[in-house]
Amino acid sequence: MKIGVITFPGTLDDQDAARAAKYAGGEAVSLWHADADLRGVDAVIVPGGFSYGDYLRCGAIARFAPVMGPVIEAAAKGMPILGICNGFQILCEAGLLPGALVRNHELHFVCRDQWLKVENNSTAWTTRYDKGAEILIPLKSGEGGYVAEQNTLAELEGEGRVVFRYVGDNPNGSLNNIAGITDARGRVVGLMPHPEHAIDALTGPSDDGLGMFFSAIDALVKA
Amino acid sequence: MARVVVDVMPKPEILDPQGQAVAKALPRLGFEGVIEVRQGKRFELEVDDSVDDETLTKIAADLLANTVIEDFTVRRLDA
Amino acid sequence: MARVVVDVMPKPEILDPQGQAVAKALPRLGFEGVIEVRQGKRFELEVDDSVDDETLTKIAADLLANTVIEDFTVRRLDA
Amino acid sequence: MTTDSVKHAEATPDTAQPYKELGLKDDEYQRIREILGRRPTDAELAMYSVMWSEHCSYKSSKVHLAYFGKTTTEQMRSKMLAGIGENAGVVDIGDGWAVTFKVESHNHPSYVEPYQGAATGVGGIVRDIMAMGARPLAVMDSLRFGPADAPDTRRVLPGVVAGVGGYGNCLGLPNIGGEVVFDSTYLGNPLVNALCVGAMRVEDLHLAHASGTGNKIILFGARTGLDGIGGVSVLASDTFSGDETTAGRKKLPSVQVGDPFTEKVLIECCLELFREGIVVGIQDLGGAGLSCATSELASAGDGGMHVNLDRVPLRAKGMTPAEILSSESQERMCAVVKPSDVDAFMKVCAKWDVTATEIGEVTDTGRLVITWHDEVVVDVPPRTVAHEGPVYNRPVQRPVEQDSLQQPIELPRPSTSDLRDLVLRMVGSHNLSSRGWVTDQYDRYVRGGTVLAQPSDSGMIRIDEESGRGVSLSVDCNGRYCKLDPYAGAQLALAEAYRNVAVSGATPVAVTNCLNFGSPEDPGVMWQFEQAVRGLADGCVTLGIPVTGGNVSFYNQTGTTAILPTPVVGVLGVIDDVRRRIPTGIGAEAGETLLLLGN
Ligand SMILES: Nc1ncnc2c1ncn2[C@@H]1O[C@H](COP(=O)(O)OP(=O)(O)O)[C@@H](O)[C@H]1O
Repeated sequence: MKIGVITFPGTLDDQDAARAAKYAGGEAVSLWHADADLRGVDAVIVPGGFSYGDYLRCGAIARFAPVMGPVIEAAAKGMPILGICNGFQILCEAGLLPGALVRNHELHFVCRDQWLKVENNSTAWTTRYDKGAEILIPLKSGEGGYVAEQNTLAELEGEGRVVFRYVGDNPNGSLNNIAGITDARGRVVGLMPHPEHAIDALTGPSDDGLGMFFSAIDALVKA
Repeated sequence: MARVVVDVMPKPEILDPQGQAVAKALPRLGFEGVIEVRQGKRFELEVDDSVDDETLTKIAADLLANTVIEDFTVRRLDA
Repeated sequence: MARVVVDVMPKPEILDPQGQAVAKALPRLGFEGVIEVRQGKRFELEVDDSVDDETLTKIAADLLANTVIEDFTVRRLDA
Repeated sequence: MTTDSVKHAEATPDTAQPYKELGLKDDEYQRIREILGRRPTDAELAMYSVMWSEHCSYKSSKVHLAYFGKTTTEQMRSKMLAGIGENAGVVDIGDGWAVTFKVESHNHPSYVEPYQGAATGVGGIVRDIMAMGARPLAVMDSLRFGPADAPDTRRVLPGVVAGVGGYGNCLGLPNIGGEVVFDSTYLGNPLVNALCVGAMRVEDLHLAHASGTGNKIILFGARTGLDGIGGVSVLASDTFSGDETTAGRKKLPSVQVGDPFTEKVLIECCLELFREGIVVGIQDLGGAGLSCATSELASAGDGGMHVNLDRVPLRAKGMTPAEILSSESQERMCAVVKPSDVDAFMKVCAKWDVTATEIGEVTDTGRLVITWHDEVVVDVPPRTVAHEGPVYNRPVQRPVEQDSLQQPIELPRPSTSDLRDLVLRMVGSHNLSSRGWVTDQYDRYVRGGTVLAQPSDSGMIRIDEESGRGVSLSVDCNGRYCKLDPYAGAQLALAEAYRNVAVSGATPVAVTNCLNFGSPEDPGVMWQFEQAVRGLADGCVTLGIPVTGGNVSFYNQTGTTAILPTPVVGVLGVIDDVRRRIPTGIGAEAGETLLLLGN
């Protein structure tokens, strides 16, 4: 299974996302922001970092990159797409996911090992988890507060589209403790914490993040 | 050539952690009487005469502001 | 009660990576003719009538702007 | 307006020059005149004054630093691929891997503008590592502030921490350790020392030199602006007094604003250039900007260099040659490239959207010649600028109060209740409290190779994903010990860093340092400095590992009160498989035996 990982100028966690895809048995394919081509991949990861420095707004400039055109088309056809941190912000800016991410409520960058509760285990990226399971994954972001208008929020909650919620102290002021959400079909998922940094207890707090990559490969094999 | 200002502010109903932080800090620094603070962005553009108002609005709406959470205004400084 | 706007902009000689990022992005998005962009901050304050101009300037200089690298202006919206 | 060209300087030998305002002493200015056989032009004066500054020339420390070289044996040198004199030291860690690391200070800028000062400090040390041909892999930061509850510390500390994090996080370099120390002597003079470590294949080592007549000099990265030219603006206003565009430049803040995004792209661009094998020599632009890069490249090369300043891409209008040469605009690099490779070079830069400009070439004249508007504004022997600056043997005098500092005092044996109080006070003290508020603002996970980071004794990263080979690093110093006895204090710093690395399971192999002291014009400070250097060097001999590089920061004082002598020592260790690391902490399993080693 070919999992594409996009590199924008300023992307940082692309190697890590590729490594995670490989650990789960996938083949990682790097995608370049300036190419309007997905090189035949079966799924796409938009990784973390500071695309274009994130000076204007996180993800605001990256969403216009040539590669995003085919990503948006592929999403419409149901391709599994995962946005991690800056990738989540880019997917929101691109309109693939609702809402937006704002500055952390304490105005600091926060890097910590974060417990998450899996609220929805039927998306393309979460079937390997039990519903209600708690997993430990690094969170590292300065603008991770999830916000959306009241009716959007109600819709997300009503349709069970909140995929992950922070357990314990809210680290960034996210509404309803939201750490990750999905689109209506459960194919596009975005989250602020970094599952690709939790694939080996040697270099992360756990290997709880691997489940997301295994889930995607399961989804592709089934398809 | 024209100078253009685009002001981008968080929508009233959207959480503004930066403005709130300023509002909270003020009394600590001995400044009383500030009831509310909101923090947004100000862009100053220098543009060719070829750039019309419609284009400016598009630039603001597409790029400078995220209209899900922000409002914007565009104005030319000298006509 | 009064509404006050404080505009904070990077000093002209100081590098403005934010403005540059926007300026570079515009042609890629098909917007031509924007020669320069500078990005700063806009604060909207709601203040008691007890807050005089001197205090406002002090708030801007001490807290809202970093005067080592930024300039600011203060103005009341409705007198 | 007239350009102060070499011709103009020859024709106007008696023009008074503001060399004092630029920090040059009478005899230093005289020496420049002797070297050139005429008065320097404004541009030359700007160049000499920055390059002969304490910061760039090491004029007060050189004679002492030589002791490192003298005491390093062949045995200690055996793993060293590059040492003192290069941008950063490089050691062979086996399996064909070379690791480079260095600490540098950014103390004064961080006091003026904490966020940008600290941010550009990180940016600068990362470019040093890049200039060796390595991929930067991790950073560390060693910080010292005044008392935690002092108002100015509340201004400085959050800004510095946000700046270190803001820049490092955005570059994608994990922060794997450092120090935070509070002491009243740092209140008006905080210390911000940043370390970067990088790795490369042994054969990819790049050294900074411009050789091969006809090779091109390419400036790439950010545009050059009016940043950090503080002192040199004296020249602008003198030459162009009354000129609109330059009026008021005297008041320019010598603050630089960092652009980590540009630097991140620059890193990737450089690494691709290295992979393509099209770089003959490379140098980062740090303090002293183009003055430093051009003179150092030329001085270390085998010929001369010609540079056309008109070609330098500028960010500000009306900049003078002196300003362009002294600008400290960040995120710039300078490379030497064969003419046949220039197209390929430009192509890589274009891919990364990095501005790159050919600004000159290597010549066989043995001179550094710089032109501006078709006139020669600089014509100097490059070594006199970069490597043969003044050297001082400053007076050294053990301070009289040193004896009283060392007076033994009788401490009464504490009672049990005193101990309880003491423990509570220690737990509550700012110097022993959790560093979480700081380290939570630093990304320690990015790149996926961090094996140990806070709160471990040392940071450890994996270099080779297949074999698991990695390195461990620690930076340490206790300024209070150094004040009591700088010789032993420096050794204690070394021993602490060495132990921190050793207990992680790695074998210590090399040392770097950042020597933060007060004014070298104070004989007591010079004594502290000399003692610390000797202590550190002698300690290294005992441990059998070499000092591969470092940095000196003088004039750290408020009024006449110097900071505690603070020789920050960094030790690098190698571990052949990071899976065998030893994490810090006890009590993973019940029934473990606790052993105390040593006496
Ligand atoms: N404390 C020190 N110990 C050992 N070497 C030092 C020390 N300070 C400076 N050096 C060496 O002197 C050389 C010049 O210093 P460097 O920091 O490169 O200058 P610059 O400040 O221009 O970058 C470097 O090779 C550096 O390793």
